[in-house]
Amino acid sequence: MPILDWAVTATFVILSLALVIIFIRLIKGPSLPDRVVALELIASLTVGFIATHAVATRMANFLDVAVVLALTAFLAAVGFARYLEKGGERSDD
Amino acid sequence: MRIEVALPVIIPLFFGALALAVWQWRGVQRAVGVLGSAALTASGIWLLVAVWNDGVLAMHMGSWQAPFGIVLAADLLSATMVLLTGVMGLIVALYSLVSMTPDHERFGYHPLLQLLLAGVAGAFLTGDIFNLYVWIEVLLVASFALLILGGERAQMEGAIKYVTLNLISSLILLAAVGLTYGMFGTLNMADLAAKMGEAENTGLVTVVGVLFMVAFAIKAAAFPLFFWLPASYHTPPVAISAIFAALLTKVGVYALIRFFTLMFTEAPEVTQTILLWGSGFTMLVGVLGAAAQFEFRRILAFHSVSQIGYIIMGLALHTPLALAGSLLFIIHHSVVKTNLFLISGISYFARGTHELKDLGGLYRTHPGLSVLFLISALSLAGLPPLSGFLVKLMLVRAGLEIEAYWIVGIALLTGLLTFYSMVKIWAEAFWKADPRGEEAPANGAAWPGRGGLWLLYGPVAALAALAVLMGVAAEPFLQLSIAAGEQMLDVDAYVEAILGADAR
Amino acid sequence: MLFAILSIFVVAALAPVVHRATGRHSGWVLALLPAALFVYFASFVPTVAAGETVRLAWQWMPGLDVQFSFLIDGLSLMFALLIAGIGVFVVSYAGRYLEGHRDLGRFYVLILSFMGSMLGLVLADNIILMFIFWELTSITSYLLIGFNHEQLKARKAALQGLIVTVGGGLALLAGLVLLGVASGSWELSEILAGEDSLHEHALYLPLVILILLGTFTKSAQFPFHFWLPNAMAAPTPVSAYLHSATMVKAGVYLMARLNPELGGTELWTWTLGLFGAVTMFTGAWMAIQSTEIKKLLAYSTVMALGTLTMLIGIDSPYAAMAGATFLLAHSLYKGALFMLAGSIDHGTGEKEVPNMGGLRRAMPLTAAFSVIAALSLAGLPPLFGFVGKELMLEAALGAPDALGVVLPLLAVASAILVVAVAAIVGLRPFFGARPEYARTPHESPGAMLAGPAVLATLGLIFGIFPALAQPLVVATATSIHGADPEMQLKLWHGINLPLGLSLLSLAAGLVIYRFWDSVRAGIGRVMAPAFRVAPERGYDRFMDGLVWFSAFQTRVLQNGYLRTYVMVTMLTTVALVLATFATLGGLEITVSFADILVHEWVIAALVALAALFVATTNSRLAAVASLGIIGFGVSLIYVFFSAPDLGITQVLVETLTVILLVLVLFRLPGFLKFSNPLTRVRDVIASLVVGVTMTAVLMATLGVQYFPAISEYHIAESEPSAYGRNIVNVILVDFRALDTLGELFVLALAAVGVYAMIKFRAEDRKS
Amino acid sequence: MNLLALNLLLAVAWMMLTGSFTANSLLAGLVFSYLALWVAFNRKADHSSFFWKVPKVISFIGFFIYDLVKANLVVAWDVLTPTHLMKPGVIAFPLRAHTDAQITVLANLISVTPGTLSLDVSTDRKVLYIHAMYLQDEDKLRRELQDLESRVMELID
Amino acid sequence: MMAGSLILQTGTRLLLPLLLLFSVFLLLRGHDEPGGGFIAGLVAAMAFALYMFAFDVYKARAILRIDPRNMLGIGLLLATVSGVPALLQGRAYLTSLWWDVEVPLFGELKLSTPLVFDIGVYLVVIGTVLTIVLALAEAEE
Amino acid sequence: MIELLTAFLLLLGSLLMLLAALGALRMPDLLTRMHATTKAGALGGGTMVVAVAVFFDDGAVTARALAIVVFIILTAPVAAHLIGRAGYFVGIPLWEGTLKDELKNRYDPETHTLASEDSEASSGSTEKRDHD
Amino acid sequence: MTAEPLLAILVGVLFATATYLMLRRSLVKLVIGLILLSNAANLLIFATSGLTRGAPPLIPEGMLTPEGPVADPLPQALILTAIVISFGVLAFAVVLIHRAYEVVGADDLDEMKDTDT
Ligand code: NA
Ligand code: NA
Repeated sequence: MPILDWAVTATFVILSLALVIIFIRLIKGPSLPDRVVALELIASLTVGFIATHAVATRMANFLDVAVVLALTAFLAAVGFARYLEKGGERSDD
Repeated sequence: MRIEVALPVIIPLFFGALALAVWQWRGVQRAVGVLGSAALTASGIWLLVAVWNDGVLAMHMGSWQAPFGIVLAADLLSATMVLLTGVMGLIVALYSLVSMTPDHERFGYHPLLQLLLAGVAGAFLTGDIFNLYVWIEVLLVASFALLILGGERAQMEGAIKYVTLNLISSLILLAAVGLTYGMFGTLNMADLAAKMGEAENTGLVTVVGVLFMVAFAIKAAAFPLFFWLPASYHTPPVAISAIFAALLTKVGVYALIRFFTLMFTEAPEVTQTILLWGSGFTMLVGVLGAAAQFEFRRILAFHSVSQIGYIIMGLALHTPLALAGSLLFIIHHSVVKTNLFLISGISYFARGTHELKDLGGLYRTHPGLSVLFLISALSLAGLPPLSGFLVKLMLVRAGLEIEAYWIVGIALLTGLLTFYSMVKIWAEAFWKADPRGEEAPANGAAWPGRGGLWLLYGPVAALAALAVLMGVAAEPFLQLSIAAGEQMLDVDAYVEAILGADAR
Repeated sequence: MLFAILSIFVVAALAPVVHRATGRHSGWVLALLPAALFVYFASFVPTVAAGETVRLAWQWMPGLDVQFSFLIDGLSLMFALLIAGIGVFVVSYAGRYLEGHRDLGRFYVLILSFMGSMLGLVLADNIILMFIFWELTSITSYLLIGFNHEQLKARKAALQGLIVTVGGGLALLAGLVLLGVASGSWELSEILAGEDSLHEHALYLPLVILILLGTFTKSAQFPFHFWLPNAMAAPTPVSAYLHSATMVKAGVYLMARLNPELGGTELWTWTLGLFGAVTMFTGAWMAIQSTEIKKLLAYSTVMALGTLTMLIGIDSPYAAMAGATFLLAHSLYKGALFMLAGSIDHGTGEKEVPNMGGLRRAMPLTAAFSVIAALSLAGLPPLFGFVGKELMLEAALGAPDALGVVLPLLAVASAILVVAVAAIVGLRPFFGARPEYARTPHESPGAMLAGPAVLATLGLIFGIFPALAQPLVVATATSIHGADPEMQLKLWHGINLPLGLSLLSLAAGLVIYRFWDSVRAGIGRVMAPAFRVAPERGYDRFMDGLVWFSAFQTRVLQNGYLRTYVMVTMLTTVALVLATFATLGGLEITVSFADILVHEWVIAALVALAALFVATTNSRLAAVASLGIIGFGVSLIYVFFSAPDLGITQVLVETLTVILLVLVLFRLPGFLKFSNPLTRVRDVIASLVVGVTMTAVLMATLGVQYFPAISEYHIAESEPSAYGRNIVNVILVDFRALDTLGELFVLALAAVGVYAMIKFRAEDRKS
Repeated sequence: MNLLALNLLLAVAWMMLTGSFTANSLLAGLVFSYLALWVAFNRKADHSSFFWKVPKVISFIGFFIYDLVKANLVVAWDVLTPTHLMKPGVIAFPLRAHTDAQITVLANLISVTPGTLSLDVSTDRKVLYIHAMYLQDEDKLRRELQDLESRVMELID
Repeated sequence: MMAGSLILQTGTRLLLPLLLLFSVFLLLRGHDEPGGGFIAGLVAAMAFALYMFAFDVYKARAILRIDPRNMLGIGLLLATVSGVPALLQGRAYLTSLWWDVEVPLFGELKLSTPLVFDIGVYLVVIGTVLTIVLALAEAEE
Repeated sequence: MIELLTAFLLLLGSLLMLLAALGALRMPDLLTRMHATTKAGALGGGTMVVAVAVFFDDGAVTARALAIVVFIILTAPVAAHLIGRAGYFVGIPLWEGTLKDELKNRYDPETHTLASEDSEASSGSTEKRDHD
Repeated sequence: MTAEPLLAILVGVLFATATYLMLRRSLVKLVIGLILLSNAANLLIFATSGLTRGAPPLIPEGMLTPEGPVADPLPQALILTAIVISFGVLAFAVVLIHRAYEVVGADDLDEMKDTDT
C-alpha cells in the first residue's frame, strides 16, 4: 500500500528528527532532571519507532516490546528522582 | 546416555542451590560444602573409570541430537580435570571447615565454592563453545564473590582488576563465539572440528582462533595478559586463594588445549608459534615476578603465572608426550600450589603474617609443617622424585625430541629460579630465627584447637602425599596422561564419538 | 640392591626415633647401617675384580623409560665402598661431635638420606634414575650446609651451593635427555656398550657441554668452584663427607662414567684437561692463601677435583689408573683430615691455623693421624697419596699435544703448593709454640678418632701394599678407560721424571711452608681476583642482578595501573589479530551500504554519538542517562532486525542497570580530569586502533557462511518436537536449557556476591 | 467497591493482555490477579484499601484523552512560535480532597490538563503545588482546578 | 527517613498488582510469544523495586514475605531439579517432559518440565534483582 | 481506509513527538520543558499505538495497544511529578520570566517533608547542600 | 546483506569508546566502559550471523513452522543469555566500584595499586 508505506517512511524520518533534537537536549542538560526528561521522551520515541516498525513489517509481535518499554522506562525516572532526593551530585557539570 | 558425564555438573549445582535455598542454616552449609565436593569427587572417579574403559563419552542434554543441542562430553582430558576439580574441592572444603570464619560461611562461602566447582566442571565437560562461555562465567562470578568475601580494602582493589580483565576476556570470548557461529553455523566443538578444515579463508578462521586464544590466555594468566592474577590472588582468605590456584587458570589452559588440539588446528605455524613464544615469556616473567616478591602468597601467585607457561609449552610443542606433560602438569600444579597456599594459611595462623621478613622459626616450632612445605615447594621446583620432576621431565624430553631447544632452555632456567623462590620462602619463614625472638609463642591467637588441627593438616598432608605419589608411583599417571595426549590428537575419534552417537 | 638403597631412606626416616631410643650411642647404632652396606658391597668385589659387571633392574616408569636399574662395575663399586665405608665413620663421628645438639636427630635423617642419594647416584644404570639421585644429593646437601640455619652465613652458603649445583643439574638434565635421545637408550650400560659412537652425532656438542655444565658445577670446577669452600659452614662431619668423599665427586664420577662413550674427542680432552688443570691449580693456590683449617682443606679438595677431571680428560691407561688411585687416596686422607680438623675445633675451639700450634701433647692421637694423612696429601712415600701422585704426573706428561706441556706445568705447580698445604694442616697445629686456646685442649673421644685412624691407616697400608688396592683400582680404571689399563700399582716406579718432579715439589713446597705467612700476605693475593673474587662476584652479581631485574620487570609490567593492563590486553589482542592477517591473509572486506534505511542510520548514529558523549562527558549522570539512550537504541536495533525478545530484555536490563548505577553512584564524587592531553591523545589512538580492528574483523566475516546454520533444525523442530512457538524461548528452555541453567547461576552468584559485599563489612562494624 | 472489584478489573486486564476473551481466560485472570493482589496487599506493609468505580474510570479515560489533546495544542503553539507567550509560576492549591486516591488522581489529571503540572502534595495533604504555564489569569485557573477537584471527589469516595 | 511521595505511593499501589500480573502473563506465554521467565522475572522484580522506591525497604521486604535470597535458592533448585525426572526415566538431563492436564479452571493445560524450568528462571531473576536492590537500598539507609 | 487512518495516526503521533522534542529543546527551564514532553510525548506515543491497533484490527493487538496507552497514562504524570519535585527540590533555577513560586522554601531539607504553608522550620531547600 | 556493515561500524565505535573509557582513571568510567563493551559484543554476534528485517523467529498459532524464512533464532538466544550474564556481572561490578570507593575513598584507580608489586 503506497500511501501507508510513504507514511511509514515519513514517520520514521520525523521520529528520527525528534530523536536527534531530544538528543541535543540530553547532551546540553544542563541539569540531571533535564536529561531525565529527555530520556523519558526518548523512551516514548522508542515506543513510536516500535509501533511504526510493527506497521511497516506487518508484525504485531513487536508491540510487546513497547508494552514493556512503557512500563519500565518510568522506573528509570523514578530511580533518578530518588537519586536526586537522596542528595546525589546534581549540578553535575 | 551416560549419566556419569552429567553428574559432575549436576551435583555441585544441586548442592550449591540447596545451600542457597537454606542459607540461614550454617550447619547445612558446612555439610553441603563437604558432601557436595565428596560427591563430586566420587562422580569424577566414576567418570574417569568409565572414559578409561569406554573411550569418549557424551550426554546430549535434553536428548537433542548433536550438534543441535548442547553436548556434555568427556574424554580422558576432561574426565581427569573433573576428578581433579572434585579432589581439590574436597580438600579445600575440609580445610575451610576450620579456616573460614562463621561470617564467611553465613555469607555464602560454601555455596559459592560449590558453584565455583560446578562452573569449573561444566567448563571441562561441555562440548559446546557457547556453553563453555556460560560455565566460565559461572565460575568467574563465583570467584568474584569469593574474592571479595570479607570486604577488605586489598580485596576490593584486587577484585577491580580481576573483574575488569576477566570481563574483557569473557567479552572477547563471546565475540569469538559469535564470529565462529557466523561462519560455521554451529557451536558444537566436534561439529566445528569436522568443519574447520573446509573453510577457504584460513586467515579469517585463524583470526577468530586467535581471539579465542587471547580470551583463554587471559583466563590462564599467560604473558602478557596475566596482570589480574598477581593483583588479586593473595588478597582473599587463604582457602579461597588455594582453590583459585587449583582451578581458575586451569580452565583457561584447558580451553586452550581443547581449542588448539581439536578445532583451530589449520594454521599451526601461527597458533603454535604464538603459544610457544607466549609460554616462554610466561614462564620467565612469572618466575622473575616471584623473585621480586617477599610475601608468602605473592610469591605463590606469581609462580602460578610461571607454571602456566609450562603447561602452554606442552600445548605448543603438540606431541602426545608434550600434551600428556601439560595434563600432568596441570594436576601437579593444582596439587602443589594449592597445598602451598594451604600451608601459607597454617603459617598465618601460627604467626599472623604473610611477610617473609616477619616470619621465621617455623622449622623449629612446626617441624611437621616444615616437612610438608618442603615436599610441596620442592615439588613445585621440580625436584625428583616428586611430581614436579615428572612433569618437567616429560616436557623437557618432549621439547628436546622435536628440537625445540630454546624453550627447553627457558623451562629449565625457570626451574632454577623456581628453586630460588621456594628456597627463599624456606630460608626466611622456616629456617631463619623467629624475628619476634625465641620466647615468642609458637602459635597466634587464631590457632585452632586440637580437633581443628586435623582439618588443617589432614588436607595438607593428603596433598603432599599426592605430590610424592605422583612422582614415585608415576606410572599410572603417566599412562593416563599419555593415553589422554594421544586421544587429544585423535580428532576423528572425538568427532565420531560426539556426532556419531544418536540421541532423540 | 633396590632394597639396600631404600633401606637407607627408611632408616633415615626412622633415625630420630632411633636417636631418641639409643641416646648417646645413636651414632654407633646408626653407623651399623653403612657398615652393613659396606659389607654388602664388598661382597661384589671378587665378581667385579674378575672383570664382570652386575646389572639389576626393577620396573618403575616404563612410560618415560625410567626404571630402577643398577650397574655394579669397578667405578660404581669403588664409589659405593667409599660412600658406605666413610659413611660409617661420619655417622659415628657425628654422634659424638654433635652430641647434645637439639637437631642431632634431624641431622641423621639428612646425612643418611644424603648417603642413600649418593649411593643411588653412583649405582644407577638408568640415566634418569641417576639424575634423580643427583638432584637428591643437591637438596640434601643444601639442607646439611644450612644445618646451622639460624645463622645467616649458613643459609647463604647453602643457597649458593644449591643454586650452583641445581643450575648445573638442570643443564645436566637437558644433557642427559639429549644423550638418551641421541643414543636411543636410557641405560648407561646399553649406551656404553653401544656400537655407534656419539662423536659424530649432531647432538654431541650440545650434550657434552650440557653434561659438563652439570658435572663442573657439582664437582666445583673452575669457575664454579667458589661455592665449595663456602659450604664449610656445614658441621664438620658434613664437610668431611660431602666435600671429601662423596657429593663433589659425583661430577667426577659422571665424567668418568661417560668417558668411554663421550671421551676421546678433542673437545672432551681439551675441555676436561684444561678446566681440570686450572681448577687444580686454583684450588691449590687458594688453599695456600686460606687460614681457616677447613677452608684450606676445602680448597685442596677443589685441587683434587681438578686433578681428577684433568685425568679423565687425558683418557690414557695411565690417566685412568691415576684417577682411580687418586680417587681412593684422596677420599682416605681428606676424610681423615676433615674429621681431624673437627677434632681440633672440638678440642680447642680454634679454627684458624695461624693461631694454632703445639697441640701434639694435648692431642697426641689427633696429631699422629694428622701427620699420616697429611703425608698422604703431600704425596710422600710410603703413603698411598704418593702412588697416586706419581701416576698423576706420569699421566700429565703423557697428555696429547700442547696439553702435554701445559698440564705437567700446572700439575707440578699444584703439587708444590699442596705440599705446603699438607704441612700447614698436618704439622703447624701440632708443633711449635702452644698459644692460648678458647678451651683447654683435650683429646677427642674414640668415636671421633676411629674414623681418622682407620682412614689414615688405610692410606698407609695401601701405600706400603698397593697390591691390596690393586683389584678395585684396576676395575675402576677399566670402567673409566673403557678397557683394562693392564697396569700394576707400585709404590716404587724407579727413578724417572715423575719422581724428580715429586722431589722438586717437596722441596719447593717446604720452602713455601717456611715462608707461608709472607706468601699469604704477598704474592698470594695477586691472583685472588681471578680465582676467588671474580667467580664468586660473578655469582653475587648474577643473584643481585636477578633480584634487581625481577623487581624492575615486575615494576614495569605489574605496575598496579589497571589502565596499563587494559591497554596491554587490548593492544595484544589487536596485534595478534593483525599479525595473523599479515601472515595468513584473509582480510577480505566486501560490504555494501546500499540496503540501509534512513532511520536505521539515524539510530545507529545516535547510539554511536551517545557512546562518544558517554566517553567524553564530565558528568557522570549525563553519562548514565546516555547509557539509557544506548540501551534504547540497541533495543531498537534488535527490534528492527526481528528480535523482539532481545528488544524487551535489552530495555529491561538497561533500565535496571541505570537504576543500579543511580543507586550506587550518588555517593561517588563527580569525574575529575586526571589525564593530561597527551595521554588522552595516546588513548584515543589506541582506542581507535581497537575499534577499527574489530570493525574490520567483523566486516570480513559478513557474508561468510561456510555451512548452513544448525538453527534450521531449531526452527523446524520448535513446535513439532518442543511444543513452543517462540523459537528463541524454546532454545532457551529446551534446546539449550543448559546455557540458561548456567546463566541462572551466574545471576544468583552475582546476587550473593553483591549481598556479601554490601552486608559483610556492615556486620563487621556492628560487632 | 473493594478488592473483589479490583480483582475483577485485573482479570479483565488479563484478558486484554492475552487477547483471549474466553471463560477460561477470565477464570485464569481471576486466579492470577487474586494471587497478585495477595502479594500486593499485606497488612504488614501498612496499606489502606481504596475503592474505585469502574464505569467512572472509563469515562474518565475519555476525559483524560480530551484534555491531553487540548493541552498539546496549546503547548504546540508556544513551542513553535519564536517568542514565549507563557507566564509560568508555581501556585499552592489548597485541597478539599482528602483520600490518597482522590489526591493522586487529581494531581495526575492536573498534570495532563492544559498548562498545569502537579509538582507535589504537602506532607499534611492540605496543599497541592502546581506549576502553571499561563498564570495570566490565576483566579480562573484556580476555579477550573476546583471544578476538576469536585469531579474527582464525586468519582472517588 | 524521608517523606515519600503520596502520588507515587498511590500510583504504585495500583501499578504493583498490574505489573505482577503482567509478569505472570509474560512468564506463561513465553514459550509461544515474546516473553519467558527472564523477562517476566525482571518485570516482577521491577514492580517490587518500584514499591521500594515509593515506600521504603522495610515495607518492600514485608510485602515480599519471602527473603529474596531464599527465592534465589528455591528458583535454582527448581530449575536444576526440573531436569532430573528425565534422568530417572533413563533419558538425558534436561530432556523435556510434557503432560496435558485438564484443570477445572484453566481448561487443558500444557504442563511441562520447561515450564517448571522457566518458573525457576522467574524466581531466580526476582531473587537476584531484589537481593541486590534491597541490599543496596538498605546500605543507603 | 484503514491504511489511510493508520497513516494519519502515525504521522500525527510522530509529529506530536517531534513537537515534544522541540518543546524540550526550546523551552527555557525544566518545568516548562516538562510540560512539552509529558503531554505531547504521551499523546504522541498513545496515538501511534492506536494506529497499530487500527491497522491490525485484531483483538489481541488492540488489547496490547490499550495496555500501552493505560500504562503511559498511569506512569507519565507520576514520573513528571517525581522529576519536577526532585528538580525543584535540588534547586534547579526557574526561568527568569517565572511570575511566582509559592513552593519556595516549603521543603524541609532534612526530612523532605513539604509544608502546606510557610513556616520557620522549612527554609533553604533550594540552596545547595553538601552531602559529603 | 542489509545493515550488517552499519552495525559493524557501530560495533567498532562501541569497542573504541569502551576502550577509551577503560583507559581512564575513574572507576565509574571503567564500569561504563565495561557496559559499552558488553553491548558491543552482543551487537557483534547479532551482526555476524546476519540480519533479517521483519521476520521474528515466531511460529504463528496453529502452524508447525514459520510461514517464510525467519531471522536466525539461535544468535538471539545466545545474545539473550549473554545479556543476562553481563547484567549479573555488571551489577556485581557496579557494586564493586561502589564498595571500592568506600574503602579507598577516591574514584581514582591510581589510588588502587597496592595489591600489585
Ligand atoms: Na557470517
Ligand atoms: Na496540565
